[in-house]
Amino acid sequence: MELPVYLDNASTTPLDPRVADAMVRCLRSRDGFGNPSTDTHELGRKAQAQVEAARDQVAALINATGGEIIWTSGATESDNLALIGAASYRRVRGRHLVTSATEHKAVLSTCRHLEQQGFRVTYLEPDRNGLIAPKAVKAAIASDTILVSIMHANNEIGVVQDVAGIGAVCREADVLFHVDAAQSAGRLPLDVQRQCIDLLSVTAHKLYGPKGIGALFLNRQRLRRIEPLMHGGAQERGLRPGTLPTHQIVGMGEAFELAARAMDQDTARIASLRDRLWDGIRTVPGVTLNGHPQRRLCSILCVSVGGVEGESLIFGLRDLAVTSGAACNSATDEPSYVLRSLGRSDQLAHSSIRFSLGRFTTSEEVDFAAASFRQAVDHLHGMLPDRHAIATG
Amino acid sequence: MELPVYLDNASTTPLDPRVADAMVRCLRSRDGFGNPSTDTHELGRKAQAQVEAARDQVAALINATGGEIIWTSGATESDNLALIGAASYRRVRGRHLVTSATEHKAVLSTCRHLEQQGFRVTYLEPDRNGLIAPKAVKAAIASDTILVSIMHANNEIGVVQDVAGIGAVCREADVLFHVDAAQSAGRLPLDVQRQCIDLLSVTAHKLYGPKGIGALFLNRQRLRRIEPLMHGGAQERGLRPGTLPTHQIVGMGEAFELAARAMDQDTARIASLRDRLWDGIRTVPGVTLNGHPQRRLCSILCVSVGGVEGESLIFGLRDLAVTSGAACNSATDEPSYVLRSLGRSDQLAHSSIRFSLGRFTTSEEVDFAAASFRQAVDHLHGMLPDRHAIATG
Amino acid sequence: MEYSPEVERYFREPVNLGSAESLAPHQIQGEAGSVERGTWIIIQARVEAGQLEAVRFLAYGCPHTIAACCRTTEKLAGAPVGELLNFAPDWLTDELTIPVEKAGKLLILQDALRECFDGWQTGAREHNGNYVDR
Amino acid sequence: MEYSPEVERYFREPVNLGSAESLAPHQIQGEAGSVERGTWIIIQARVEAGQLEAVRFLAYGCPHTIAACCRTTEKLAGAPVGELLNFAPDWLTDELTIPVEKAGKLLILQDALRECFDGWQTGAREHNGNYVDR
Ligand SMILES: Cc1ncc(COP(=O)(O)O)c(C=O)c1O
Ligand SMILES: Cc1ncc(COP(=O)(O)O)c(C=O)c1O
Repeated sequence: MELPVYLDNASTTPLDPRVADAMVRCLRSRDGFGNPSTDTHELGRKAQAQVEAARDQVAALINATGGEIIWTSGATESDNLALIGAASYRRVRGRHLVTSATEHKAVLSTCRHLEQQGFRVTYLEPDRNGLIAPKAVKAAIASDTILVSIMHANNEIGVVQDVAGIGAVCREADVLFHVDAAQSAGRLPLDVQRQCIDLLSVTAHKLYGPKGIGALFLNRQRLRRIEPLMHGGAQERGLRPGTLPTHQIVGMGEAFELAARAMDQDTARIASLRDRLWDGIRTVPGVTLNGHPQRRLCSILCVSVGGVEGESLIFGLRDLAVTSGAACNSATDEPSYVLRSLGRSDQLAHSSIRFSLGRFTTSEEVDFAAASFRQAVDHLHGMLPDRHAIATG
Repeated sequence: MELPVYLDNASTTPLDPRVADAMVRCLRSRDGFGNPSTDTHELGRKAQAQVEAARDQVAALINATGGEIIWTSGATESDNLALIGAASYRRVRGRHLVTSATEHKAVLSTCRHLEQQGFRVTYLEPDRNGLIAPKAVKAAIASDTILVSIMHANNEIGVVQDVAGIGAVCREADVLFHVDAAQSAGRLPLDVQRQCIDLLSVTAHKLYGPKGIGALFLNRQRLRRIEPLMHGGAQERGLRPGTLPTHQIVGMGEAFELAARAMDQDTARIASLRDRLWDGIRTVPGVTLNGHPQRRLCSILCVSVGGVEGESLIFGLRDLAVTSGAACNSATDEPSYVLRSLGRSDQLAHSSIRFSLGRFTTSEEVDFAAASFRQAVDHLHGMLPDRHAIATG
Repeated sequence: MEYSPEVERYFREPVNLGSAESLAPHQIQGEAGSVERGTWIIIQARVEAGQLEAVRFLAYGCPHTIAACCRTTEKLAGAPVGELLNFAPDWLTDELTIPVEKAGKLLILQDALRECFDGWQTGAREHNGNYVDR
Repeated sequence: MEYSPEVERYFREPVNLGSAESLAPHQIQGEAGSVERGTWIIIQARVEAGQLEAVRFLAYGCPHTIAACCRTTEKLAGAPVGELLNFAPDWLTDELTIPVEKAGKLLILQDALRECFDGWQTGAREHNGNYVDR
């Protein structure tokens, strides 16, 4: 077991060696380096063929077609392109958007930007388990609503939204529906048809693929086009200019195909490790689980601890690579807005630890993590001026 | 010698094997996969250290500091971020931009977009050799001009602009100066200080690095900030959100460092191959050189051929991987706007061939290319209804 | 752009390539298009007893145009001169796999063939029976 | 966040860790901060003959705060009780390499030390000489 134990898969995953192999093949071979947008020579066409094959691999995981996939640099860009692109394109129809207060910053900050551009945004507050009810979405839709953006699985607490339910509400109201599936793709079944999704953001590096490549699914039947974020060459049908990074795309395709094949097995194994971890720490004084106890991703376990200062907690967990509420917005030292919107106190938001497990996590690592956690919390509780603070924290 | 002979380095370059090695090391090692924006655990910090080292490598090539480098997904994004970001940020000061008619589409299309946003853009026409005189820039600068964007070396014809001269004009007028150096970085000396450059766009895949990673240099002394194109996490000081792709950045850093070391030797060798190629084809009936005969990049040789249809010419050159005017905008079948703005006829623009040489081009390949070219042109001239068309074409 | 093996073969080894003098005397000629239009075709034929004895072409054009000229001149050889008017772009499109965006170029070929026929008719009128026997 | 080896050592093995009862009797105590404020410190001391015979702390706080409590209590042990007022954040900042953004937390420690001294003074007045001999 190598230290630190990596339990930060929700931040980014290790590259699957099979993905690395596919990328390295592409990086090292003469057939890989041509410009995939060049169709006047063989080397361009060979690269293009790889790009198109990967498009189908990504599309397959979400029940879309290759022609509906736009390559981007990651989920941040996909989120921006979806929201700014669709809102700008549809602005004549209306200027209202609906989202939730627990979205990723790539959605929230983009919404703030759109507000400055004259759009109105409703930020739905989740219940204390982190859930947004489809009927809350329905109630928020106004006559000038053009887009709803709700994430599938939350990156901090792993809570899974009722995407199909919300999709049905949006479709009925004829409002576009964007889903940030950066965390859920490959971990939960996704079906853009059945779930009535019009735009969907994914990224490779959360699914054992490379960083710096993502995709936006665009339902061509429902939305002819969107405004591009960037301007330049004619790549991606004019929606996303710039030379396509073949090796990155090949890596993402491979990662998504592997995920499709392994999903059932992977998620069962990872969920059982997550439960084992929870069993190992749930009795620690002051520990509470964040987010809905059942409707959650297999891979994320987010807890808060009463009577423990966040920075000291994460420092005490130096042998674990985890994310903490204390470090979430380390620049501002502001505790997680996600936990705050579940009604957690600042202290509990600050002392939260997100364990996120992955394909390469072992039970030995999980046991080590539980022991480290117990020890770190005990150590800090031992210094506490008043033990009552553990419960009231 | 493998066919097709690759003479399309201005479109994209093969990956240098040393760059591939650096990337593969990063892709396969445990020290490479952490999220470089995570500083709460060692694996994040190790990735971060690699990112910062690469920042310095890129900065060194242009005489900047690491803190002035913003990672992007390529030169297209850099160009967009520079123009939209600076123009939006400075819009209170003025709404006029100056650029040239022979810029890359990433600049031109972005300027068109800015025009729709209420900016005014002057598109300077080059002389018939493709040059923009600094005094033409000076004359175009108005009291409300906020930004001048002129590329360093043109991607089609290789003409090199007097960047220092234009920089001096801009600095004197207190106007921001953006340079698209996608083609020139590593092929021509660049010094953002001496050349008075405020913003500079580069990309790795034109310099034997990976596709999908680029950078924008932002002169922090002259411009405190710019508006971001995308919204999300706090990466890149809030100017460019999204998880940083460590392996890509490592590849770009390595490519730029190698280029810095090899520049003099590489450019001399490549220039002599280019001259050898020109000597091999200049006597072919109807051949003319596009762009200034001296002020040109070592690596690009762009010619037009009278009395030859462009698509047939490129088809006749199937054993060469080159770019042709006929394929430039293959979607629209419109001949190159760059050659058109040098005053070339549609026919000559359409029958242009860009040979672009690189670090891995051999003299054997160059000789083969010259022979192929001669043969292809002869073949087509032999079918021509009237030989006079060769000269008048 | 995709090119079928037939197009590639004709491009590489064009058949019935002519020259301004190749078929004289007894030659008729039709010309259409121009360099500016991107396609420029000359069709030449020698007519004997109302038959196209030999058909040649010269062309400035894309590979599909060149292949179309080859195949058309092949097919016309030995046919009655009236066949110059029966040019069927669809047949060529199928036979050579020519993409739809090239349809305009085939129309130029059609014009050249028609002009060729017109030239024959004019010639036939002028010289009365010199080339014709219908 | 960067932590110096000193901070790391004190965090791992805190010295002078106290408890509500540890120094009774002859105990003075100062408290400052709160969980809500992110830092909460209790300083306890036993004073004999005007000397700080033993100094202990309890803390809810970041690693720098914990290390600062350790180092400060170490330094105060054996010192005249008046030293409680001579707390010098700069010295700690240097000695432990505490980043500037943590300055606010050191002020809470300073407050706790000051309250401790005040407690002694009050106690000294009330009990007149029970703990003091100045
Ligand atoms: C839910 C969610 N959306 C968007 C992103 C942004 O992804 P990327 O880093 O690929 O831009 C992340 C991860 O950082 C995420 O968890
Ligand atoms: C001059 C110039 N600018 C910008 C670009 C765009 O670069 P990228 O493909 O990295 O976005 C290119 C190349 O395509 C170029 O040659």
